[in-house]
Amino acid sequence: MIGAIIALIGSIFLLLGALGLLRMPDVYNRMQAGTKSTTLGSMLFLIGAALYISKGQIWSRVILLILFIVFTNPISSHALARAAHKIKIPMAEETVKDDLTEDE
Amino acid sequence: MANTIYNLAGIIALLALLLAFVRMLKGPSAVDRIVALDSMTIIAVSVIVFLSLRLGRIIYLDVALVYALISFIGVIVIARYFERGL
Amino acid sequence: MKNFKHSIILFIILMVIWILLTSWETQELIAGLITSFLIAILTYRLEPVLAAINLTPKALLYSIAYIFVFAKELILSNLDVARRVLTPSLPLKPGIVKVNTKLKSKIGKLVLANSITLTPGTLTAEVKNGNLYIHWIDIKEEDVAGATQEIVAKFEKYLEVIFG
Amino acid sequence: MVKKLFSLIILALLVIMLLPLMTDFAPFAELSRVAEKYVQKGPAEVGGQNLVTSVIVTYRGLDTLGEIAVLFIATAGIGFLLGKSSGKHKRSEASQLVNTGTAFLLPIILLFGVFIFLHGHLTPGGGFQGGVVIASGILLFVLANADSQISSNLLHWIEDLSGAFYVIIGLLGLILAGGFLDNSILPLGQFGKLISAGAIPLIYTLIGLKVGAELVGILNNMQRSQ
Repeated sequence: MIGAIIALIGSIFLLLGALGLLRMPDVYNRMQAGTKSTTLGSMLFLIGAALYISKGQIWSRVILLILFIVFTNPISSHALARAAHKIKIPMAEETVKDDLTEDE
Repeated sequence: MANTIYNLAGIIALLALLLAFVRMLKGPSAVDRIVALDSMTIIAVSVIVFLSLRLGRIIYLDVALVYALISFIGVIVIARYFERGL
Repeated sequence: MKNFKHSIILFIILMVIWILLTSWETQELIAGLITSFLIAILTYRLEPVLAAINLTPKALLYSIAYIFVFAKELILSNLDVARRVLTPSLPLKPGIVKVNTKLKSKIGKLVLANSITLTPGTLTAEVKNGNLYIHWIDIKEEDVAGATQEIVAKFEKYLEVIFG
Repeated sequence: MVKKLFSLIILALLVIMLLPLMTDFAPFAELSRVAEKYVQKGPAEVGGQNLVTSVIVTYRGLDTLGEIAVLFIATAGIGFLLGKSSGKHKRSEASQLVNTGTAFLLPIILLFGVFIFLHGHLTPGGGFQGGVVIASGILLFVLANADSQISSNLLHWIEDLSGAFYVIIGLLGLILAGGFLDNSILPLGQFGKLISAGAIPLIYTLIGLKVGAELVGILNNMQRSQ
């Protein structure tokens, strides 16, 4: 029961992240929504699913997977953000400041 | 009761997958599509684990690990391609 | 010396991962010992990134505290995303700000940048020298010192002890 | 617009093609004669928990040798076709974070690859998959380090030695046991443990190393010819 509720909360975060991907105005803001909510969302979703059959072998795999996602997801977002800025994907109209372009 | 909530969670996760897919189709730039794809793979990994546990085929957990690994490397490859680093 | 410390830490990490992947059986443990040892030797000449980790009791204590700080920020950032996405008018004031860090080691900068990416409204876009360029969804401080205080300080006081 | 419409039509056709597969899918009620023999005799004769991978390297071991040979020829062909040109191609530096993250991840990916091919007889996986994971780890490393070099001497050594030992084990099976690549040259061990299924873990280790080395060789050739 607890597992089901945790999985549900996780899936709601996943959904909000995907909604953010759709609603945000430019690629950098989309990345923000995408990275954060898929990280926590998948963490909760995996924990909730693991609680369905609680077994040592499953927990160890799920923990490894969570650690891997928490470590690599920000790196891949960062690599994409850097690439997007390098090839000059335009930022949204609301943008007030860009120190990175100034320093280059 | 718990089963219903689990099913609901699975359906919502699939809905999230669908929304990210819409962003991938819409673009507009190539980076947008890859950002959407990146989110989609993370959601898909979660769904693989969810299904393998729900259906009692825990042997497929290894598949999810490999998929997470390959998708990370894929995103790095594409990011490096964008910035002329290949 | 640095390489040696790196290899020892790496060996321990690999062994823990092997045990998580397999089980406590003797056969598996022996296979894991051999594999981890071989990989630690094969990668001996690569950059010793893990050598920057401090192995003092204080550092250990701080790493445990850091996990909680990080978890709190991660949850806050998700609530922040949820609030922004669900507000019909989409409140935004995005931009890229420059901050600087006192951390010297590469792994320290990596953990800092990853933590920043997962905290409310910030995303590391570039790391150059001692500076981080951060995409901020809702800019509160425009100058370098203020932004550093706002974004970096809460993590840096822990990471300074852990990674030196 | 036309392009988008076109891709949508292709997508729709794909869905129509795949839907009947999903709705009509019924697991085979009975096995074919060959499959039935494998299922009945396999666990006792071969001793591997994962029957599919066990069949691949024992009953069908010769085919697997042929597949590896095909991969080897492909590697050689790519090396021949691409040639060894320029070397002046300058790549842009990778992000410092990707660089550091890779230095940390590479040993872990290698460990995971070894895990996959050592457990080929127990879990889904095996030599080919493990080799691919190892090669992808090396690919990540090459991407993250703009000035990286792969030692092709070492690659050739790994490739040649693992290939040679693979054939030697096969011939040992011919001499000591029932036939080429018979896995019972080593004791079958306890079902479901790491050391079980005779020589299968050993054969998969060799296949994994060989496949990994060959795929890294392909990457190496491609990178050099740019």
